[in-house]
Amino acid sequence: MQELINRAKELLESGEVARVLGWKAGDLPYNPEPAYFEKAEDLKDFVYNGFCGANLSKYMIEASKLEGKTMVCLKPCDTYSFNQLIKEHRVDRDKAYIVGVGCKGKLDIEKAKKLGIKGIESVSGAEMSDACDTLTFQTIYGEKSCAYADAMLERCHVCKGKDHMIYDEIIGESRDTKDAERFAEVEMIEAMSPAEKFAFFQEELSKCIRCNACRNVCPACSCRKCVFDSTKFDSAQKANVDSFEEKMFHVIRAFHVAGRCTDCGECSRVCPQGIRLHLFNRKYIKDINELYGEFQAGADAEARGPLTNFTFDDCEPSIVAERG
Amino acid sequence: MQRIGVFVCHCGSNIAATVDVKKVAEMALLEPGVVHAEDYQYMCSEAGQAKIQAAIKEKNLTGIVVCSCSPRMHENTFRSAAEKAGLNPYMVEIANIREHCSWIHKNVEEATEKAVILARAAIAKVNLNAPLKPGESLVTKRALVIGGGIAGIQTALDIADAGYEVDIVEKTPSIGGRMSQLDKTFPTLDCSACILTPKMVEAAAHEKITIYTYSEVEKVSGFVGDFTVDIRKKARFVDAGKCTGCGVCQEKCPSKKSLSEFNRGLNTRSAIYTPFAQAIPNVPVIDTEACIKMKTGKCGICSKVCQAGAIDYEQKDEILTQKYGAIVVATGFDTIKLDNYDEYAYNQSKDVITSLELERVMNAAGPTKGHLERLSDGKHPKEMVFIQCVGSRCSDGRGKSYCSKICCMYTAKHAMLIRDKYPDVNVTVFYIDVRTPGKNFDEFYRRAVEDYGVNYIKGQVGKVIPQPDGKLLVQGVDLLDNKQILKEADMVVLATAIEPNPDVRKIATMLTASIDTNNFLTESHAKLRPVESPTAGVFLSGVCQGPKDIPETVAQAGAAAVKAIGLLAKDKLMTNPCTAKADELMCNGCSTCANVCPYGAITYEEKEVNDHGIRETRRIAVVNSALCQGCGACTVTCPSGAMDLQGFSNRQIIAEVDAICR
Amino acid sequence: MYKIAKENLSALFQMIAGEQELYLPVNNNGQVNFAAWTEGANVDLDTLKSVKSPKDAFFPQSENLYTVTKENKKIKIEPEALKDQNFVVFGMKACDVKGVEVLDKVFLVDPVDTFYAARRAHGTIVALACHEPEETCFCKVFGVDAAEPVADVATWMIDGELYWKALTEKGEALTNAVASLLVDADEAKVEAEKEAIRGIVEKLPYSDLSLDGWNGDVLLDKFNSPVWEELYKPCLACGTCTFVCPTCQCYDIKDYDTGHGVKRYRCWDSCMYSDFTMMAHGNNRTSQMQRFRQRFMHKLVYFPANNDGMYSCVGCGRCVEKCPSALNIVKVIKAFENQGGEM
Amino acid sequence: MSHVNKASQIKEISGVNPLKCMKCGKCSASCPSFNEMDIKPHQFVSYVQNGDIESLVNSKSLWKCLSCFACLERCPRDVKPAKLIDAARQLVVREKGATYLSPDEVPELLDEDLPQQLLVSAFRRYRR
Amino acid sequence: MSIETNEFRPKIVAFCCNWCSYAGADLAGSSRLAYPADVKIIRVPCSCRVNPMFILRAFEKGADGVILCGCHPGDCHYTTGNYYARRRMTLLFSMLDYIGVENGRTRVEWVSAAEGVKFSQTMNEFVEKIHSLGKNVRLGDLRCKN
Repeated sequence: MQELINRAKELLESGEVARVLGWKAGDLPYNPEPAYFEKAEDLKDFVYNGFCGANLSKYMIEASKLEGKTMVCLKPCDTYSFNQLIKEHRVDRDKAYIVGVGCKGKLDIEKAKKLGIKGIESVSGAEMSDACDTLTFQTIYGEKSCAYADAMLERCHVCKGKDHMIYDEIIGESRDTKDAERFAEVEMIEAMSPAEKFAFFQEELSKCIRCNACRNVCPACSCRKCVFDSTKFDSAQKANVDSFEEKMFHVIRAFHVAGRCTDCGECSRVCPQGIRLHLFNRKYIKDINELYGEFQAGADAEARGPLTNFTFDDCEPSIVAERG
Repeated sequence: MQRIGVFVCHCGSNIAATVDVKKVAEMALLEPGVVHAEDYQYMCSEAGQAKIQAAIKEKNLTGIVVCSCSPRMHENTFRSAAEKAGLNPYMVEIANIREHCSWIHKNVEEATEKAVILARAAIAKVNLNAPLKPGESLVTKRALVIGGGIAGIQTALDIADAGYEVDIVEKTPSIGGRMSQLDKTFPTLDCSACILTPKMVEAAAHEKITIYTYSEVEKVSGFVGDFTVDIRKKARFVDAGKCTGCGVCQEKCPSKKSLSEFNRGLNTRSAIYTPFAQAIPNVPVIDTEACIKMKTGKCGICSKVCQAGAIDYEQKDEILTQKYGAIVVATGFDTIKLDNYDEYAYNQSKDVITSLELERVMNAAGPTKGHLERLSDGKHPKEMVFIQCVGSRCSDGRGKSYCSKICCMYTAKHAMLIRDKYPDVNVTVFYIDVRTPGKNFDEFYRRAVEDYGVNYIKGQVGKVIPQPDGKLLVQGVDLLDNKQILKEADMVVLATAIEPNPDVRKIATMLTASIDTNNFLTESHAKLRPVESPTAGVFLSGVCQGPKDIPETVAQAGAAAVKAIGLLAKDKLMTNPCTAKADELMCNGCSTCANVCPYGAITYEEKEVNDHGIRETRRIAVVNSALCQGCGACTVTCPSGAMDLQGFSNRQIIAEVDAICR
Repeated sequence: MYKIAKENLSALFQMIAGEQELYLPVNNNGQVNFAAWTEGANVDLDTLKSVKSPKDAFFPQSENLYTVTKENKKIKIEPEALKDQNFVVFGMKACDVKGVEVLDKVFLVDPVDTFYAARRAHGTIVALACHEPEETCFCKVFGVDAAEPVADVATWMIDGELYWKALTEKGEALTNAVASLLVDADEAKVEAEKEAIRGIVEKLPYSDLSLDGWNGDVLLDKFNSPVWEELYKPCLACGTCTFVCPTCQCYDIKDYDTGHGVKRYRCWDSCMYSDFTMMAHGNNRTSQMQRFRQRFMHKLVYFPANNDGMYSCVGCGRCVEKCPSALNIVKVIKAFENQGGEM
Repeated sequence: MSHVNKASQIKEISGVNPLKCMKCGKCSASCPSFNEMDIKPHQFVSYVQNGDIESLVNSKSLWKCLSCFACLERCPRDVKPAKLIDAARQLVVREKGATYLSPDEVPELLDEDLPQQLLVSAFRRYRR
Repeated sequence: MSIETNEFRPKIVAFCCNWCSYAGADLAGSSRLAYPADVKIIRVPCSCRVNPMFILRAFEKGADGVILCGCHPGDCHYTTGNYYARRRMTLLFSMLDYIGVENGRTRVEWVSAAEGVKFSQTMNEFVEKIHSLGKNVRLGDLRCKN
């Protein structure tokens, strides 16, 4: 982390960048927030640890409009999003100085809390310099600990890899965290009967409160005006109703980001109701891989997306019924 | 709020017999925005239109719905009627209660209920219609003819004679096409070259016609009145400006083993060649695959012998970009490959030939200098068998399902010519049907039978078996005598099915012109618009549209020319106003829409916007409404719905959906 | 003071639900939210905070107001029926109860919101003291005593027994209705529990949060502060904080066309949304900073100014837990604390 | 009545639509047993079309067809007369009570004149 | 033959492209090739104009089946529209299947202007399929159901 701060200082002081986009220590040990640092002395609050899960690439949409370059800290998975945003002309590559930061897996405090850890006063074991094997919590109810991996975000268990797809320089080490199959959950659902599938998603989606956190955090959902907020489509809908509306919202959202979603996992990270929203996106990724060839959105900034492309001998929609 | 009038047509009894039209009008009147509803015998009649116009004026209607036949039939009728009454023509919607309702349902109650719903959907849509104004685009006064056969030449001559510039693009080194390969033509038996060559010369000499031979259309963009076409002029390696056409190079060329395309591979030609003596232009090309100089770097004899210094081994392909107002496709045909017809032994015996090969054999400039002889041993044949319908009328997947149309007549011609020139040769024709509709056609066929003693046998040939002695054993059937026939023949001629030039698929794709399952270009209407492609500004000439003989081809070529002239005579065209349009406050500038636009109609601009007080410069999609054809691919790819299609907007379609599902 | 053994609670719920609707914390797919009790529901009284506050019970996220139907060309309006059945909300925490008090200030003053008023009139609140408050709690700052909720009935969960004390007439009525399941209890254990809870509250990291500087005539100072420009930046403009908040009361009114009538409904709105208070001419607040500022100015300045100093934050800490960008009202209060001198 | 039924049975068994025939005669032209037959291959089609199954069933042709399938291969209209003959044979077999021969019974029934190919084809066609 | 009121009358929306399938439907009409009146056609310029939202909207508002008809691949009037539609619909249908919607409720069929018979057959088959699936309960909005 110190190396990162030193480099940020250097860049700010040399005037090479006008600001640094990173994370600022929070008021609790586990809630750092995305923040801009414009002065070297502000960097005293800069943190980068296991709790810095936020994908900062979407913030670069706004930062691209500002005067001067922004040094942005991107984790390996964030760089996919950044590439995708370049492709869609939403960020300006020339306005970004990308520091690829190492990643040893990011944490989900809710998971720790689900393990019965509450009243947290401090946490150790989540710094980048740590081995990141065990987390130790000092709580008002005594010292608790858990394995680092047990508190890791779902997305880190199925990590796409720790290589940065785009960067100006890389600072910090990474550690492989993949220990599960990316499509295992999707396959499990695919194997269900229609009634089971329906019940599964009905239960999952009935929790939705339509807060739009998933949409607003999503780097692919970068529309100025979402179709669900727009009067232009007669589709605006604010109410959370447990019948069709939510399916419409989540199905269409998944469809709109199909072929563009990098599977960064932010939607699932931020959902206040813990809905496994990645199940939608990953279904599309799996379908696209199977039907139209392997495709990883954001692996580069040029490749044509699968939904703006076709081949003459693509499968027919009836394949859905045929493959059961 | 709109003031909508609903007009329900009886279409005589076509609609009224199954749909309670009064009820439809009555129910329509209850829909939001509807202030007037009436029904009438024939809405499309003068009187019906007058009723619509009167209602528009009296009730100040802002939109109308006509419940009638398909909009493909009378949408334009009702639009112009509305326009004459002062209503924007795009405020008219049609509810199709005939083709989609009265004609397919028997139960009156059911059909009426459906008609009411269809009317309701149209009313819901028209409530959201906005007046649209067609744009204008200028017409480039130049036509492109693709293909330099008789169809292309005739079309070009007719257009040029009307005073417009025409370019002919021909793939091979010379214009002339299939007709130049023919020996004589039916039903008059005049020499093909004698009637074609003057046309070729006329085209070449015409001041309004430019001919690009050995050239291909590479890329087409734009739209009716304003196409932009890239033409690839393949390198000839001979400077056409310098070449005198003396022919010495061809004589001296040491590489003479290439099969002659013009003679259907029956003999050979030199590496530097003109396809035939009367070629236009009379400028040879070098076949790079055969040229020793090209392959090894050594030789260069042609260059040495050319007194004009016209040989240029360094010549490169050139791309020429030209604008056109109209494009005529005249890509012609070829005979099908016979690989699927082993039973006729075409690939086994040199003496089984196609009719087109026979044309070359019979031609004085052909491989046998016009002598009828077996290609295997040069012997004069005594028995000749003609087999009809080889690959035509086949629905088994091996050949073509259609009748190739010309075979009956040319076979009669061949039979007659052979009997005339070589009375010692017996000619037998195995046929399924003899089809001779056409002026003097049946008489021609009867002459072959009656005057020339050609032996016509009703029945097909099952098998041709080459014999060790070089003869061909033909096993056929005489259905009238109910006898199987075994006949020894010296030559067998196959009336091979014709198919559209295989390149036409590529060209059709470039032109966005549709093509049928047999690769024939589709006409806009089988009866009423037979020479126009559904793609505006693209016309069809000759066999690319369907099998034809020469007189028919020439007639269609003229018709296509007239259609093209009609287009070129206009200075401006009205463009379809149902085009895509981006809402600049919602557009993300993400370029996704441009990726799917088949017309390149979407570009991006950095534009200053005022988004509810926020002023900023944004990258925004801009649709060129002259290029946009209104398919709507972009509207679906746009996640925010910033891109919408006028006339078929998101809200309009959703309103229809809602109205139907209500 | 009564008590009931934890294992008898399901009998208690069954008995209450036999008479009236019962809402209580239910674990559905790992998330605890207030929901109607049903046989076999996975009731969870151990989780401190439900994801959404229980304000839904009185102010549902969306509710129909009236239905418009068309008869030929005439329009018929049918108002939605008001709540006329009694119901019980069980297990609300002290902060959530205080949240209802905040909502009362909005909906029960003239003009009275009849939908809300009907629900309040028919609802009985059974509150549960917080056995183990967590680090995100700061109810104390807003004068809420986690140890002693002020509701129709207050309850404490101590060593496998639920202690029960009716505080109002409604509470008494409910107590009488379920008396057969309750046994008498002495208050000593409850007092000890209260002390223990208060002891924990003192130790919580936010316990020293101060609202100094938010009292008095600070409106313009706060409104014009440059602090907002920095504070709002991580905000994603989602509605999480407002939708989990027990006091956020803004709603939007919309129409839904069912195909056979238009339902006019209201649903929670969020000041974080770009179309918040959208009017025909456009929007008053054009930037996210302004919308962000609105939320906290409303909670900490505008609301108290109109309601005798009552803040419309109850310190439940849900926003602290749920904000995707780790923003929250505590950070806002602290930011002004730090910047106090520079203003 | 019964002949109509038989015709439709033959159509059903063979999967052949005789209306597709354009009477080109290529089947008869291809048939190696043409001269042995009283009803010629192209005539099978019209017999079925006209419903005259009785004549077909009683014809010599029925047992002269080698099932070489040349007509089936070469028919340009996918009518496949061999399938009609096949179907007619099945009809006869079925009427006889659908008793299939076991392979062991075949040798004693063999007829000197029976073309070898017919046997091979029949085995190919009727094995179970 | 009166319509029984308690009989299941499915609501079926058919989106037809203007150039091929709508004309195919016209041909079915002029050839008097019947199919059930439950099918209502919406004309769109091209199959690629059909937004998945239209299809979900139809289901939301009570449709029991939605079918999309366009030109055969390779024959699109706009050259490529149906290729995009094909991918979009494949993915949409796959998602609907994934969330437990019976996959016979949606269908894509390529119908040319000459295929009146196919249009009619397709609609007959589709209506039959919807009959076998019964009423759409999984995708409709509860508010639309009284």
